[in-house]
Amino acid sequence: MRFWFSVVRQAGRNLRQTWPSQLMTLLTVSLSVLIFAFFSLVYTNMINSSEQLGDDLRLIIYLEDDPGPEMQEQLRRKITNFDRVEDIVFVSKEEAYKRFAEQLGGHRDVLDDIPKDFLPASVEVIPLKNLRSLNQIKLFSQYLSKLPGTLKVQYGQEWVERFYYFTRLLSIVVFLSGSLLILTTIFMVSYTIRLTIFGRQAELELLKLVGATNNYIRTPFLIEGVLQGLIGSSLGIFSLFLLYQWIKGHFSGPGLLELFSFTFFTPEVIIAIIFISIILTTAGSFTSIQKFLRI
Amino acid sequence: MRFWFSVVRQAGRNLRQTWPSQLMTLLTVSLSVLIFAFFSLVYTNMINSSEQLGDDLRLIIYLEDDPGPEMQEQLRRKITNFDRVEDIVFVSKEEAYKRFAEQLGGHRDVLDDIPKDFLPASVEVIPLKNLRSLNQIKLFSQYLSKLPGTLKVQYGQEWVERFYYFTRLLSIVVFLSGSLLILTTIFMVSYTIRLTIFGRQAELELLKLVGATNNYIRTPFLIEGVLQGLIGSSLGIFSLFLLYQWIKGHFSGPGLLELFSFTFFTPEVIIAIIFISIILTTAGSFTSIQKFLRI
Amino acid sequence: MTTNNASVNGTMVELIKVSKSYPPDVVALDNISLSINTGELFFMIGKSGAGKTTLLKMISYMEPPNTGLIEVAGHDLRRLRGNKLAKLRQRIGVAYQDFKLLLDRTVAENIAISMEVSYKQPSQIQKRVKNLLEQLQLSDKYNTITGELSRGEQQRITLARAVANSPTLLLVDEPTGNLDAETTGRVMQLLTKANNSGATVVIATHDESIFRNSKHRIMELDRGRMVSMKEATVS
Amino acid sequence: MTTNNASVNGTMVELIKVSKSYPPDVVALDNISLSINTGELFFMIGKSGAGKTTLLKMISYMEPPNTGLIEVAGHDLRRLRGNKLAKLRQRIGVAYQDFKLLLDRTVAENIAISMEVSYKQPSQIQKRVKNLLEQLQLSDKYNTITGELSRGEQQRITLARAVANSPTLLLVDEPTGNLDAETTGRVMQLLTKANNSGATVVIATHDESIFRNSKHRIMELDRGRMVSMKEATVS
Ligand SMILES: Nc1ncnc2c1ncn2[C@@H]1O[C@H](COP(=O)(O)OP(=O)(O)OP(=O)(O)O)[C@@H](O)[C@H]1O
Ligand SMILES: Nc1ncnc2c1ncn2[C@@H]1O[C@H](COP(=O)(O)OP(=O)(O)OP(=O)(O)O)[C@@H](O)[C@H]1O
Ligand SMILES: [Mg+2]
Ligand SMILES: [Mg+2]
Repeated sequence: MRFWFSVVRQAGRNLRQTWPSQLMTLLTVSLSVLIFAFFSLVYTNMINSSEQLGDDLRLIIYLEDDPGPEMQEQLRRKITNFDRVEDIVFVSKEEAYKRFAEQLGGHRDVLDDIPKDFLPASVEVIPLKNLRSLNQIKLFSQYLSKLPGTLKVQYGQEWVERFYYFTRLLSIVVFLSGSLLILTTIFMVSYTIRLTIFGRQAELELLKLVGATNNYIRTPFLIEGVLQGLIGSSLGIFSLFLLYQWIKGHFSGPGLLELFSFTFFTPEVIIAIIFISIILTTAGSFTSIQKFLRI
Repeated sequence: MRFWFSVVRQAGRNLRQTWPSQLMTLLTVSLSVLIFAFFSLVYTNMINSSEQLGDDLRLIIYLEDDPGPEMQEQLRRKITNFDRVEDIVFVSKEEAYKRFAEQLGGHRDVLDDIPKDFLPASVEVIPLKNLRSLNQIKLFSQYLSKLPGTLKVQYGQEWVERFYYFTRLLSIVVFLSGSLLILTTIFMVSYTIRLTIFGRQAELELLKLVGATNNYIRTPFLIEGVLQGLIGSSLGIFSLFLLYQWIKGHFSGPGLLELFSFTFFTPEVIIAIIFISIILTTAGSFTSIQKFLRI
Repeated sequence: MTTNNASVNGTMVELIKVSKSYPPDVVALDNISLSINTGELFFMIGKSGAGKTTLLKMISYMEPPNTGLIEVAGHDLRRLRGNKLAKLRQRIGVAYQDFKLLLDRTVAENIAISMEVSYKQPSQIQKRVKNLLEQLQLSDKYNTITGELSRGEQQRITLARAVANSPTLLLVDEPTGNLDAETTGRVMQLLTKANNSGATVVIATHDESIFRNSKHRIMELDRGRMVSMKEATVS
Repeated sequence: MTTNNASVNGTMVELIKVSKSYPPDVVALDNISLSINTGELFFMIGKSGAGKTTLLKMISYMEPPNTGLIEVAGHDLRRLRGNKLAKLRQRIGVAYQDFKLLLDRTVAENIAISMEVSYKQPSQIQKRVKNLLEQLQLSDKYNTITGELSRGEQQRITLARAVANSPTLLLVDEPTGNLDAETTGRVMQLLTKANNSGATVVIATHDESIFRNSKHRIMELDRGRMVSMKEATVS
């Protein structure tokens, strides 16, 4: 009881007396959390978005003839043997003709004289919607082209290929920036905490000398660490939320946001981020102070 | 002469005596330059890439009839009146038919009985290759659809639209990350410099008191600032170069890199980055020290 | 009364063959054996650099000796760790030669610190601090930032902090170096008062005026060696 | 010889109605007028907190006075700026009461600093430093980190730094507070030597042993006021 009374008073006094450097640490934590959360937000949203962009990705296998039900079953089995897929759609010659006629719209009458089976039948394979590598898609198409009765395999336009390269490059970029930033964050937070405690070396030494127990010395710093983690990360996330609102407000309207369903963190994730921040800052304070508590 | 001798010796001694915090500042500068340069590299490469991705973007205006040369001239003028464009291509009915036949490939014989003018003539407008907003493209297509003799305006697939949204989102992301990082960089560098100088407050005060001139006190710090900017930014850029090489080595092979022509900074840009770093660190040192030189 | 025949539980400080040297070749203390009785007032003198401060550092366990045994209040310092060491230190008051004041805190906070660590009541602390400042003629400096005081004023604050928690062992290093004769008198009064109320007091000094006519034991150090010991005179 | 009829170009320090107070209500100096002749050795005494250090701060222009005029070597300090002030300070050596040593540098570096700022030759600096350390019995501490010295040793280093650049005005604040009688004698020898070779020396002290039998002027301060001035006696 007396211990906690002393310790809380001590922590309060410390805050009052060293608020400039405390503020600096707080700012550092906020900024770090902001940057870090920003990147994970972008990353998760990007993965979602690229899934949506990849909707169109499908491998089209042109067949020599309309496959009978037995043949369809056989093809289906061979395809799923190679890889799990989202869906397999069979398009008969007649359906292909219908689609083409629809595409021509007002000019469909020009097709009147053409036999309805002039377009080949096909199988459309829609792969699973995750960021699979292009190599795999190429392999897949090579495999499919060797199936019996296959005329030709086509997988979307060049667009798909390009888009996949682009997504992959982006993943690398986000991953690397993420790593760099985590590095920076850890570096900055530990550095500021160390400096803050270093600036109070004299005080810590004196406390040891007048007979303060380790807990008496340590606890106010740990309280500070907890507060800094809590307030700093909350501030960081709050700023990010404002930023997010700003983006939403600024770029709303049809298109962008409905296409990409840009979402904020769920409450669970927010709590996790705050919790991890608290653990990190407290651990930082703890290890920094621990050095002074020997003898 | 004597001045420079003293000052260089002083700077050398400072470096020897305060190397841990000097190293800290150096690391901070390196990391900041690394992050910053990384982002500008990604950004410039991304813009290039999206230009290449956007190659396919073209507005197609289907016309009621093949335009005569006069009509072509008129259309051309009306289009360029609205906005500067990269190119305008007229596709006559006959050319449209030829393209279609080529697309059908082995099945072209089915077209034999069809009149060669069953496909409409069109004008293809290729916009300038900068990251124009979707709104503008929509406006453009609205405008074009009101031109005389226009059947319908079509601009690529949904792909194009999606791609543009994506690119735009990316620009925002990169811009925001950039801003955040510049903020962090400035904050970190100035903070470390301030702390470094703060830790030598006693020394600076004493120098003033024993009658050192302002230049005598200041110059070693400025030399340090220059060295830190020079070495720090060089280190940062060098690390980035290693990273770049790693990416190149790791993701080489056909496709990714040849598609995006991922390039490093030109020597001019590198020199500019180093130069700006030097100016920033030196200015940081200068302003920090200036506070101590009053009285 | 000599130290040697004092009963064991009457001994506050016991040093046996204590040596301390610093790299590369500074011998600060050389084979010192000494015992100080509970309730004694003990002077330690010697030229500058003789080892007085080092000896006080050994007793308060700021640094361990290279060799030798040190017992304070019956505890072997080498075996004391953590909270037990802290508890012992709460009962030792030290006035450091370099003050070790927190220059950005107020005078009251500096003095209070030694009482706070043993969880004294805030009201009690305040009363004690006021009382001490009065005895040292510094009543008007209660709320002053310690760094703004004159050197002699700081020296008195250091002493006040050492005395505040009514320690059983009081180590005082050069308490009057920055003080005039009159203020020196007041400081000595305070120390004598603490001694009279039972505290063992060890004073390291070179100020002849405070030990010249004293009836207490005076040990002289020279280059780390004990060169003389003037025994106490019965008044 | 009194100060009043000294010729103007024989005056090193001239204070006219100087007052200094600190917020909220500390009057450190109250209407002090004083002139110190070139080549004089001048004592300043007074109780702790009387204002001695503050007066020395005024003369070395560490802080400006609230009111009053201060001239040093014929320069009005209020008008001195930048390099001119620096040049003047190079000719003033100050031994601070709180030392102001760079504790993480070696002894030699600390002493050299006052010579380096006026671009003395490294060889000359080294010679001078060695010589001074010898006079103060600290030859073996040349390369020691200053923070590791005993308090009295640090005090002597402070004095050595003040004297090193052969200043024309030497301000010494409590130079013997941490020193024994013998070492005090050596320090006074050094100061007298500087004085004999032409330097004006101002010593603020409470150590009676160094001014009791002196034939020099002694000014006494009390709570910021000049309360007495013992004129110099012709030997
Ligand atoms: N941390 C240290 N590292 C190296 N040498 C040290 C250290 N502390 C003290 N010394 C040396 O040990 C010797 C004794 O130092 P100590 O401080 O005990 O002297 P002292 O008797 O207190 O002197 P003073 O009267 O000047 O305070 C001195 O020569 C000093 O330089
Ligand atoms: N920066 C400051 N802010 C507030 N008060 C100050 C400041 N400096 C000095 N004082 C006060 O002015 C008075 C005179 O201080 P000064 O340091 O001149 O005393 P002194 O004669 O040197 O004393 P000592 O012998 O103790 O060194 C003291 O009461 C001190 O508390
Ligand atoms: Mg000592
Ligand atoms: Mg003083």
